[in-house]
Amino acid sequence: MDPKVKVELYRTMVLIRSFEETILQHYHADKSPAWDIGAGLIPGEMHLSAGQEPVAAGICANLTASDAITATHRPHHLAIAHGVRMEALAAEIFGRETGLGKGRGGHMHLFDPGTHFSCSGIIAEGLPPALGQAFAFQRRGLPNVVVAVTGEGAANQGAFHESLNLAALWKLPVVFVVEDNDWAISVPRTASTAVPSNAARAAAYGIPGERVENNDVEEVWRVAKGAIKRARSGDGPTLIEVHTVRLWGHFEGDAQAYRNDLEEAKAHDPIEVYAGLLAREGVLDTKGAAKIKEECTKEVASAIDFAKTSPLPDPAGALQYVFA
Amino acid sequence: MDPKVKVELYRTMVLIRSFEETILQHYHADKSPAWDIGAGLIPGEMHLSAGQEPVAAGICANLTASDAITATHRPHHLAIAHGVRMEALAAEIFGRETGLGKGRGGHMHLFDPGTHFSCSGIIAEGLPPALGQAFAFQRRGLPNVVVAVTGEGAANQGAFHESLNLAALWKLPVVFVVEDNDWAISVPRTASTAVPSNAARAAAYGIPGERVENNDVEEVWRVAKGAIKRARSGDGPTLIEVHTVRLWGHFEGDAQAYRNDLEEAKAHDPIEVYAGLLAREGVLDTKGAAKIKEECTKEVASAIDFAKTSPLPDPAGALQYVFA
Amino acid sequence: MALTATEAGTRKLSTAKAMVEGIAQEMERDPSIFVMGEDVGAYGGIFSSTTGLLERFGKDRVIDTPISETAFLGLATGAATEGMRPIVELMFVDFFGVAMDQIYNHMAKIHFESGGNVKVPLVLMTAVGGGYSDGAQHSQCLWGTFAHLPGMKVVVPSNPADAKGLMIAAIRDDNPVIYMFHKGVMGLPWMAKNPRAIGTVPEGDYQVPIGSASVVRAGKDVTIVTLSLSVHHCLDVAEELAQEGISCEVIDLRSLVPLDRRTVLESVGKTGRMVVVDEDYQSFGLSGELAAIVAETDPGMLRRPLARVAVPDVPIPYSRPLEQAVLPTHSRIAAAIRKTVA
Amino acid sequence: MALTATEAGTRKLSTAKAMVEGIAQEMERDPSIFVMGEDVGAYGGIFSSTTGLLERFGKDRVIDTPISETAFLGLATGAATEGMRPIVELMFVDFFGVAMDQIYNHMAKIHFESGGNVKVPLVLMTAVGGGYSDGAQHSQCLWGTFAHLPGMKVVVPSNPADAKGLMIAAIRDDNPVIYMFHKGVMGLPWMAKNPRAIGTVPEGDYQVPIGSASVVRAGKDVTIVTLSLSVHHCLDVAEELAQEGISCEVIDLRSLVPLDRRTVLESVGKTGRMVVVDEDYQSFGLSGELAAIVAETDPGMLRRPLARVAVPDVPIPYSRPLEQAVLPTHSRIAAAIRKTVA
Ligand SMILES: Cc1ncc(C[n+]2csc(CCOP(=O)(O)OP(=O)(O)O)c2C)c(N)n1
Ligand SMILES: Cc1ncc(C[n+]2csc(CCOP(=O)(O)OP(=O)(O)O)c2C)c(N)n1
Ligand SMILES: [Mg+2]
Ligand SMILES: [Mg+2]
Repeated sequence: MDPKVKVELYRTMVLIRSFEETILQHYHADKSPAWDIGAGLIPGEMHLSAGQEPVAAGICANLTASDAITATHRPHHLAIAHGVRMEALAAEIFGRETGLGKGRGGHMHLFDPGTHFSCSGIIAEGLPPALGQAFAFQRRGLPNVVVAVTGEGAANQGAFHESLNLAALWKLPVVFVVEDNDWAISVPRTASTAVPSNAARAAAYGIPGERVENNDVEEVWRVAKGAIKRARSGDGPTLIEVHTVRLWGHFEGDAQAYRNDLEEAKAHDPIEVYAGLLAREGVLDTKGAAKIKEECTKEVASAIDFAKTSPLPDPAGALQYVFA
Repeated sequence: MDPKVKVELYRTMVLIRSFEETILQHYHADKSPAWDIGAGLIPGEMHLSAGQEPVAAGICANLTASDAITATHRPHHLAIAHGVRMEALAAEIFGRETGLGKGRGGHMHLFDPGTHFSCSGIIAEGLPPALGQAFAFQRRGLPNVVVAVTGEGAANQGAFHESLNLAALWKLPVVFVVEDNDWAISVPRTASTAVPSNAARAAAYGIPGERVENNDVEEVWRVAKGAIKRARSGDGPTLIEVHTVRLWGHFEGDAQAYRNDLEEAKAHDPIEVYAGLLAREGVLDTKGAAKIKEECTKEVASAIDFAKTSPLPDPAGALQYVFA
Repeated sequence: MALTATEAGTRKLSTAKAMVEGIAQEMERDPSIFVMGEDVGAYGGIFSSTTGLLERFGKDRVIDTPISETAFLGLATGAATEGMRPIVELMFVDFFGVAMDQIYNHMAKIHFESGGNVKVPLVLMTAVGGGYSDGAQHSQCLWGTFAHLPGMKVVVPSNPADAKGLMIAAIRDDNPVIYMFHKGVMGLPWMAKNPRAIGTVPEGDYQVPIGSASVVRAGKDVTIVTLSLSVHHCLDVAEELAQEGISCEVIDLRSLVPLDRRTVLESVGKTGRMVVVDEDYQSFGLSGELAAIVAETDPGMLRRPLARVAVPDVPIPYSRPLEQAVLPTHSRIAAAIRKTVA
Repeated sequence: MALTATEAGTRKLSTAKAMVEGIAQEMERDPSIFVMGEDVGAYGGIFSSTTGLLERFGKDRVIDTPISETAFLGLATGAATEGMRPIVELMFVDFFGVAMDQIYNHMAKIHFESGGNVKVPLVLMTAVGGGYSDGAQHSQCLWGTFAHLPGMKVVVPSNPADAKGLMIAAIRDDNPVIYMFHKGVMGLPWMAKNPRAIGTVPEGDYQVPIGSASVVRAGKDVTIVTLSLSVHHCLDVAEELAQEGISCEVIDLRSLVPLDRRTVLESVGKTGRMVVVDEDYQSFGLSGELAAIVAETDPGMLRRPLARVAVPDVPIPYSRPLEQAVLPTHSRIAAAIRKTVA
């Protein structure tokens, strides 16, 4: 594998983590002493993706801005890796008029036509619109593909089944990706899913299914590359499950009392693991890693700064955009 | 296989066909000259099951009235085979106060608490309530099972997936049966389903999947027997697909212009096929078969007579039964 | 292939054929339009809403789907966000519940959530209504449900000319539009036909503006506000009551979202009496909204109590005498009007 | 395990704890009751509607589900038809669309379709409401949607004592009951708390009858009809306006189906003025139904135009200034009342 790609994968993961750490900090900064979810510069639910960076980095390295990606309620890592403008992303999270949705959407409802990025707060229900993007690409003879991401909890929702069947039937250029972080809020995978691997579910649609173990960013990259190529060449969808990890709470404020795997999870921070590997391989030394971290921190800081200094929407416009 | 069982399977199929032929006749009798779906003694949509008798006969021979069965918009064969009182069934179809639902339900909404029979006009949406019946049986330590039936078209609805996963996960005593009659109204199976056999979808839930070919009533009986035993012993659900045939239109009035397999279908009338087999095997001769036919015709005639002579509901009671 | 049949200037079509004609003309004009749904291809739509389109436009543009409403309604949304203009059919509105999240949390909200950056131009057409003993899961109107939830326009034609004009308007609208056609106005050969289900339809390309009601009969004693199949019942009753000297003004709303408040208020301002005839469930629906519009404008406008002729909050029963008892039939409408003008 | 905490006679509980107490007391009494939903077990319900139940009743009766609302809501229906009494949670009402067919075509209709032969005794509890920037898919009330469709009772408590009494009544009811609790009245430690989210709750077993509204403040100038969290805003506003000499009567509906028409009509008959405060979407909803009830009884009852303070038919925006602009806030309510009594 090209060392440049490796470094890029690493950089993307670090950029995501920098962003999420900064959001985390701002999110909690002004909610105390009586912690109030609706208070502060960033109110509302906040689902951060720390630990799941390998999925975003590995997949999106194979995409261009003409390809589409659909994410879930936990969308930042995919948005960043896919190249959604970080200023507009941050501004949306801060509820500003300069945000992706002019503050109307919020962090679970990010739409960027420029990069065909979208997400939805409803479990598995982002998949059907993703089919439509793929349909449009297919009917127009475009070589673009759609990556449609859900969690392992979502793979038990009806929309998952309907979407896979339809995509397989019509050979739509879609790659389905299941982020298996072992948990759906407090419900462990074993209490939600009758099979140990969602890759097995590909058999129900006659498409290839693959499972990537160990949150391995390079393996994600490799498997995604194959699946995206397959989709691009008109051979239809693939189902990929990645065993990843949720390092933080389901949403911020989640005390995770139900969880006994936290210590272990922390020990498997994929960014540290990958940094170690790249160092051992001689691809990236500590200095190089530090430089990347610094660059990312800067990029994030400037995006957050943009967001914080952008105006809040004027309440007089509250009724706008219901209809085109 | 016990010849008595064979004769019983045959008798059940003949009884169903007699019933359906009689309904067919009454349904069309008073809709002309300007055919009007809302006119006549039996108004509304009418989905008859001619050709699919082997499914009903083969499964229900393994059930008792303490077991539950859930059918679709095409429910008569299963109701009859499961032992729903034919008078009350016919009366409901004729919209009478003596019907299963006092005329409120109609032919797609048949509920018989005595035999735990139910059905629904919404594709695949009869399955989730079936899970609940199974759940109640399981939690109460009863040995009863639920058979949940859908069409092959329905197997692409989200409810199908959710129900199989949940039943497999909780080892509910359910047997899922897909009646593959090749058509969902005018849409052939190949245009709806990404895999050639729904039995393959069992893999997505880690449960056994079996497909019965050739509309073979004895094979249905055998496979259902195994699956029901498995469910009764607490080993969880099985998915069975039966390749059957729809001899008549999707509903009455359907001209079936879209269909090119009608001649072939007619040549495979399962009742004639089975009569031939039983004759060759020496289990049932022409005279025996004729006697069965006669008995069935009588039973049906008396049920229809009951229905036709029962009172229509009093319009004054139209607002009853919204709430208990 | 005769999608249209011209008869010396005053060409008459059934509502179904008028809808199809509108769709076909638009498909000719705009290659980004496609039609999708269950049995819209070879079958031509269970209620003939797509008859002949497959033969004319081929299977790339007239597409049968699996019974996966969530998947294919969502697909329509996604295709629309990429610039296509889908016309997607939900066979009976009663099935909305298997796909309501796609309809209501996605189709209807994406434009808003994106701050206007993503448009969702599509038509969701669906059959509504009862009266032919199809039971509780196949006979509902449910327009009140859709009108309550913001983000989609809701149109409900009652006759062939409006059906075509509203279809063209819906297709050209940059928003998701629910187009609800009553089976009883389609002019189907296999269902009791309302005589007005066949009517004169202009050949060319024209729009009936979404959000504009139509005063289908002028009168001075009482305002009947209605829509869809009930328009015809109301016109029949109005004709009958004219003999008794009661002058009814009948308003066909044609759209629920946007709702043409002005036409309603002007009429009620004039007659001082309002009867709402609505085949949807009575409570928390259309009749309430109309009452509120009057009450928030000027409660004194109504000189007699409001009368509502709707389905009295009961699932639609199968058996004919029961179903007829709960539907807004001629006799219930007439009785309500007589009482209101008494 | 302290599900309840007694404090010298006037024991106070949060709404969440009162709900849980009602459920727990009923579960003790009736072994056929079980609780099911996403995160109702170890987590105790995302909005604390089931806290402590797993520890007390074990995992056979307090059951976490996969994210398969259609499957598990339908399961509840089927279990109820076999004589069990499920309490099933839909985490946010906003998710109704993934399972509306189970709710509305099955849960709500089976009793009717069976001619009364099959009962479906269950409680579907669900969190509603916004005000904390959760966006368009997690902030809705949608009670109008459920009240429009026949076959289910709809209860909407606003305070701890009612929450417990309505929960017990809902559990004992032989019909499916939707129990809609606003996140803002639960008394959650992590959300802005309304002071009345904690209140005195009787220890024992009592019911608040479903279908009976409560006059939570008597007054003579204007009738404020409201429910859920808005009750508290209205009481605050009423208190403030009392200083200006405006006497408000505040009605907490508590149930939408059945709707307590009598209490509303008596009050409006007395005050001649009605302001409806409703956190659901404005059109085709509660405010309309209330207007219709008045108009069909006696339109002359209203001496001033109806005022509606509801969400103005727009998806709930994320950003705080926008969300606050569309919710029925103190200032909007006060302005509407002032205008109505002016
Ligand atoms: C239809 C629906 N049901 C429930 C929820 C509430 N919910 C939000 S996230 C979540 C868990 C999702 O788990 P998973 O799919 O594994 O994704 P993860 O959060 O682990 O990334 C749930 C239940 C929802 N948003 N939509
Ligand atoms: C959710 C839903 N979508 C569509 C329909 C309309 N519909 C009724 S029967 C049917 C075809 C069913 O096909 P299949 O499941 O194969 O059963 P079959 O009719 O062949 O017995 C359709 C599309 C429905 N009843 N429910
Ligand atoms: Mg997960
Ligand atoms: Mg079929």
